Amino acid sequence: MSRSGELAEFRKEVADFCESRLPEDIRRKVLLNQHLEKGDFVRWMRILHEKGWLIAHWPEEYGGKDWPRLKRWVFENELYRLGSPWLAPFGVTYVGPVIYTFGTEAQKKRWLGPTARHDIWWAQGYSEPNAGSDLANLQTRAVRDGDHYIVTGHKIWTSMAQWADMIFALVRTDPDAKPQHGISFLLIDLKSPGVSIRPIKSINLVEDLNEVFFDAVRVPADNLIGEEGRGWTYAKFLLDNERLISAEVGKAQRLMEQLRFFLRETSAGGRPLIEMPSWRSRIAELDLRLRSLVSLCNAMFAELEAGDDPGLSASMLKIESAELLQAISGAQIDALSEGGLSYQAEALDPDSPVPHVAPEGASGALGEYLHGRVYSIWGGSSEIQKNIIAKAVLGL
Amino acid sequence: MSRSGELAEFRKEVADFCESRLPEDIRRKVLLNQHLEKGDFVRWMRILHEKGWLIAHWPEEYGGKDWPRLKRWVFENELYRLGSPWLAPFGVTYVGPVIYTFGTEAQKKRWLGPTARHDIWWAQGYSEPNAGSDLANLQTRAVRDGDHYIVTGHKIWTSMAQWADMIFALVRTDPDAKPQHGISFLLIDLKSPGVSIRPIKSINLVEDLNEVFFDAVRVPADNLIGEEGRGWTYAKFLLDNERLISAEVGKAQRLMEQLRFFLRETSAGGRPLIEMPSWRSRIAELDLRLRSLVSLCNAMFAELEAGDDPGLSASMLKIESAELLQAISGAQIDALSEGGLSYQAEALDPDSPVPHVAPEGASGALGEYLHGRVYSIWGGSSEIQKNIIAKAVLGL
Amino acid sequence: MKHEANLDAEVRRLFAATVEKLAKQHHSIERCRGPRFECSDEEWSAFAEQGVFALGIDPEYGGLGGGISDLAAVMRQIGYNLLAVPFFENAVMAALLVNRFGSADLKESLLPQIAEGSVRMAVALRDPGTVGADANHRAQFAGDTISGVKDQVMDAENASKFLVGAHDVDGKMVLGMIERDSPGLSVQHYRLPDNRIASRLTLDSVVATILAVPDPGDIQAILDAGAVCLASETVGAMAAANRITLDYAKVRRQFGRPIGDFQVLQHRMVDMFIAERRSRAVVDEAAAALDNSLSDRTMAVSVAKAQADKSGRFVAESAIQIHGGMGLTDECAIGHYLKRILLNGSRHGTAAWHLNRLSLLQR
Amino acid sequence: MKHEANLDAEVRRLFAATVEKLAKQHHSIERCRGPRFECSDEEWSAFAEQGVFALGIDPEYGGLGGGISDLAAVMRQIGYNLLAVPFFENAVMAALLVNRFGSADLKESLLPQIAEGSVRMAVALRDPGTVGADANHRAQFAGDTISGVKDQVMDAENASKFLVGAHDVDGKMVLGMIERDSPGLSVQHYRLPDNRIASRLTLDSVVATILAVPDPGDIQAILDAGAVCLASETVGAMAAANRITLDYAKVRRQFGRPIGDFQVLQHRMVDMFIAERRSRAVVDEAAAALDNSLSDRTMAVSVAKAQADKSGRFVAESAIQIHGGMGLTDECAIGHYLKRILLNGSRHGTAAWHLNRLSLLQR
Repeated sequence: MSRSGELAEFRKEVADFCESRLPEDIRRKVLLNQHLEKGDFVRWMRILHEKGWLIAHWPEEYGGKDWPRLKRWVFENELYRLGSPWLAPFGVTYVGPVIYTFGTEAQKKRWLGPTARHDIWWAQGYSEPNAGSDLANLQTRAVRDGDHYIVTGHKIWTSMAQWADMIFALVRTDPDAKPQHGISFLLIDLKSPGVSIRPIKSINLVEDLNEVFFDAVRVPADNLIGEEGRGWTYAKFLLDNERLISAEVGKAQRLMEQLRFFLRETSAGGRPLIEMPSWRSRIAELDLRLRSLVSLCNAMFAELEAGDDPGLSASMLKIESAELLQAISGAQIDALSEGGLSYQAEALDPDSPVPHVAPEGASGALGEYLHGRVYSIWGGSSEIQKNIIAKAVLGL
Repeated sequence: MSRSGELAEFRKEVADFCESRLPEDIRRKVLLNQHLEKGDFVRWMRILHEKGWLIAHWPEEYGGKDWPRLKRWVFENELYRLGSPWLAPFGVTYVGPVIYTFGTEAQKKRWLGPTARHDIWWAQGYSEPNAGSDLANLQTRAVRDGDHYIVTGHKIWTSMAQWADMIFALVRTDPDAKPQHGISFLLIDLKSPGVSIRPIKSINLVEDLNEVFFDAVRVPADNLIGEEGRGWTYAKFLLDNERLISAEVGKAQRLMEQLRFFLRETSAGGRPLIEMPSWRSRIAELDLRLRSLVSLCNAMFAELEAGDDPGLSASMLKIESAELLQAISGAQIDALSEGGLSYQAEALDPDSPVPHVAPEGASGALGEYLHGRVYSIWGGSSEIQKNIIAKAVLGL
Repeated sequence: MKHEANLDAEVRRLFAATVEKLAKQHHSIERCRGPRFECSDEEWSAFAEQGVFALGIDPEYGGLGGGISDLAAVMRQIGYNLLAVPFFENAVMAALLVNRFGSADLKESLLPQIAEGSVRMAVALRDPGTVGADANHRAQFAGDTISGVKDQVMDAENASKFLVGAHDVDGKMVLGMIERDSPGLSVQHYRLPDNRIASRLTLDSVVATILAVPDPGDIQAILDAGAVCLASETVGAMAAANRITLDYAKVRRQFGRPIGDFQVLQHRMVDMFIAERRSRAVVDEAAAALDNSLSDRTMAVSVAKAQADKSGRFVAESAIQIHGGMGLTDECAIGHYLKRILLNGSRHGTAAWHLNRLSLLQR
Repeated sequence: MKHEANLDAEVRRLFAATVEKLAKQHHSIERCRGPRFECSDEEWSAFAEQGVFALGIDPEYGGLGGGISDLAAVMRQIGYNLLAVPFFENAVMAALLVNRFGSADLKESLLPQIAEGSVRMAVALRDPGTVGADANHRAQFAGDTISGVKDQVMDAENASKFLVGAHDVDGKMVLGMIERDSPGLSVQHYRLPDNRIASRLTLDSVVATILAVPDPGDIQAILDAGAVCLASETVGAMAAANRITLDYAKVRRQFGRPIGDFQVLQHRMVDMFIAERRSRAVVDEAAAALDNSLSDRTMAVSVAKAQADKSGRFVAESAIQIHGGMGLTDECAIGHYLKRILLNGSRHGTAAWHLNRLSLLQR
């Protein structure tokens, strides 16, 4: 069978599984852009793990199936298209591969199992108040003290830290080295004394981002991954993975379907918006961009399998996917505005609820639009990605 | 009468004059985007001069009517909307004001009359091969020799130099001064020995741009405007005027009308394009931009009358107007492409002409589109204009 | 409009300074953050005492005089400072409607109260599921009563009177004035995305004082004036977003220098600045066109609203991008400006609605 | 399509190298500058000798085999090097049409000639005033003759046979093959904006050999294959424009440094690079979809053509902007790339035509 045939068959298998096994309550929350609880994420990830898919992209020796990146990408995006929650990547896609690639045998033994089973919820401790896209400026210090490090500092924008058990953090172990050297990669138990977590209220009113403070936290030196001072290398390895999975075309497809639904359900002058000329051509433009992005992803992942440096493809896909996701959710807001933006209405008197005039799912659309501003910011803003490409691909 | 009422009445007066006095052969060439001869320009400008309008923006003492910038702008743009040729600005808008502002009495006496009557066709000698937007890098030298300067150097992108009698040029008189100092403003007779002009064939196949070479050309020192070394100041004064008149909304209005005409005359699947949904919304978007630009121009020119620095308004209007003109002529190409781009067809056998299938005027549209790439380049590219605004307005 | 330039230049200057000062005093991002972002009694009184609600009302009714341009100037301050004061509901919409459609008696009794701020009114013109830009009201007027549903009524919690759009049995448009405590009126309050409170009115044979509307076009003209005022508020919000972003870009450092040093961000900020100037120009021109009853005023209104809504969105989204992670927090002002811009965009006709009207007017 | 992957990988690699070398040899901006930019006999022979015209033709007819993907790869080289060789008319369109609709006899006699380059054909499918993307031909077939007008026929000056699209009296589509010197045929040549020569054919009862077209959808499929090949040519032109621009940005200095140092130009070039990659991806995928007869191939074709045309325009216009004044001269290569991209955009369906088809297929 041809490769695209195989992938089509696999896609179908994923869809069938999703159809039969994704819990309906979870799927509904996702499709309506509602807020998910920790339990929702974990429940679904454990179902996927049972099926052997959650860490199928890991090497066989660590319990995976050696899936190539393309297959993992197809897998995730097929799920997202159909209403699966985001597969929290912190453990299975970020730190897991760092551990099996750079960790000691003892570290692999200790961490990989619980990470694969999602018994540990990991958080990612990279950004700091003065080191966002510019990680070289990290200030969090880790000072060796016998067989421990004493960690002091302040991380910010830490996603889901409120649910996390462990954090993998970049810390400065050598203040005298050049900025990008002297950084190490450390696993820290968030229940350690001296750790405190403060939630940040987001523009969409959820509190999934956090500040994490370390006040002389003692961390066993065994929790250092790889060599001291090489944290930058491991972080870059991980960031490439982060940017690659950020090409969320599955989600874009889902939002596009939802946009069409909103346009069918919203009328102006007695006619559904989807029949309006301006909307028809806007939809066609968005559809063109979406289909082009899918093709670009297919091409990029094929090149990666041929051994290309993932960093550049990752930057390109991250830029493009952020722009598209924002364009689609911006179009949703425009569609719903025709109904008055009252869809986000929150009744003040629970005994007298406001009958919604907007289509189902509309109440989550604004949240998704506002949250979606983050796509072009996190993991290195689109501007940073373009700097990377200019330097590495164009030689400028 | 309110000011906008006065302007509306003036606009009508201009339109009536244009209707009755603009020679039909010239109007037709303009409306069809055909190439104009020197005689076409001069004939029309002399008619306008007779009417007292060509230099009405000059002070009364030099034969003008002291028109404020806004009125001059309304005047030109009303003309352009109705098919007037470009009013070659080199004499009446560029060098004329420099002469009456910075020149000696003798210079005013000598040059202003023939410039006003358009007896002299002026060219502008600013750009050089290595000094385009970056005039500080000028290499053309003028060395004082008794009561003459000896000029040696090479100017490029000199519009209509093939028709010009005189050139006003920036030349370096002091090679040791800082780059922006040491530059002077000199009037040079193009019939002087040592001057040679080489036309540059443009992307649209016309030869209106030129290189001008100066090989030890002797120029009377009386032709120096103002002080030696202050040419930069005079040039900036002039560039502000150049950028201001580049807000060619009249032309944009004319091209927009022509676009509507093409859309009515071109069919796809048996229906005029103008009825197609995608075209209707594209036209509305362009129309919005055009009307907004007109309002922005009105506001900017009003601020100028209140004494604001023209440089910044000029930069803003130049950026916006370039973008809009290019968007409209790009839309024309899209409209005509539906008819096959055969509109530019040039019959090889004059005895067997190709019957045109495209609407009238289509044959000039590609030329205008190609030529129109220049709007965002000449007189300082859009990028340079944004640098200027970032620095001067935003303080960055 | 009856309001052309009947405000003395010096009065105008002084008044603008007063409004600017007041607006600045009541600006508070903390209050924007909720849970209920409303205009308090003190705030209302402060504006009333300075005569702000008297703007636009004829001196013969105790007003200050002034036109749409003057009202739009106040709206700009409201947008710049993100206030909740219901100036739009009272000084703009209620005053214009009563002045245009009220009987001589009603004008004489009500306009002075609006002018001095002794009555607080709300306006219920919008039917559920519409963009609030046209005059096709579905509520029914029969006998002396109105029945129907009206949506997204602002400041309804505090208002004592409502102006409601309806049609009589002959399909003729009317305006009904109803009292807050009338039998048959039920009001459901809800929180908008920007924490302001809006309400849905359900009217079941509510007794109303009727203001006759001879021609639906007259209502349309006032909806248009409202559209320009909202666009002006958006221009104010844009100006604030630009100022805040520029200030941030000058102090926030990355890679060892202020982010404002990076050419790409500089050019983006220039685009934002031009977007603001462009919107200001079209809004000012539309207000002047209304004040001077120019023949192309409808087109000018649609240009203004479409341009301001689109530019506002571009400016606010760009401002967040330049702020980075910080821009995505509830603590940061930018998000609140974005939300106000979005809501203004959904009132009195969206950009799409106005673009469509523009293309119909063109034909 | 009958062409799926019947080309050995090693042959493909060698062939690509040959084509690349040939294309490079014949690249000349001087020739693009006119006055008549045509494929000379020597150029034709050079390509024929290397077997380039045999690509895509079944080995049983003397061809090399290969599919649309292989043809598209050659088109890419043609676009990159701006060649005038009528590969598209012969190896793509004529070969596909004859192979699909020709009788066994015709295939046996004609395909080997096309493969070895001993016949030079032109294709006349386009009616005046159409976008050349659909199969509704207005020329009429009656008796053994065709009457009508065909426009923008490329390389008609040099071709000895034409394939003409027409309908018979029952409204059934046919293809007619006519000879260059047939009575009743008049040909008017004209220069296109890029200095290539196209022609209008006027047929007055011209005797034709008829190739039956059982279903108009079959013609559409071949027009689609042509669209993908033209899109591929545009991708090649984009790649060249990007390379030339990047080289220029590294050497051209302003304000004391290479213009490629300016972040705004860097980001613009990144956008251009991504536009190229994106277009390459959709074109390759569309070619593969045709070769593998995938069910969504029509959609893939429209995505490819629309995306390549739009991106091509963006890339070429940006390339001129970065070149500054130099980019506006006839001497500079960029303008010639822009013109080729524009012309490709107007053939076999414009971006607008394909976007519209996309939205109809969606329903």
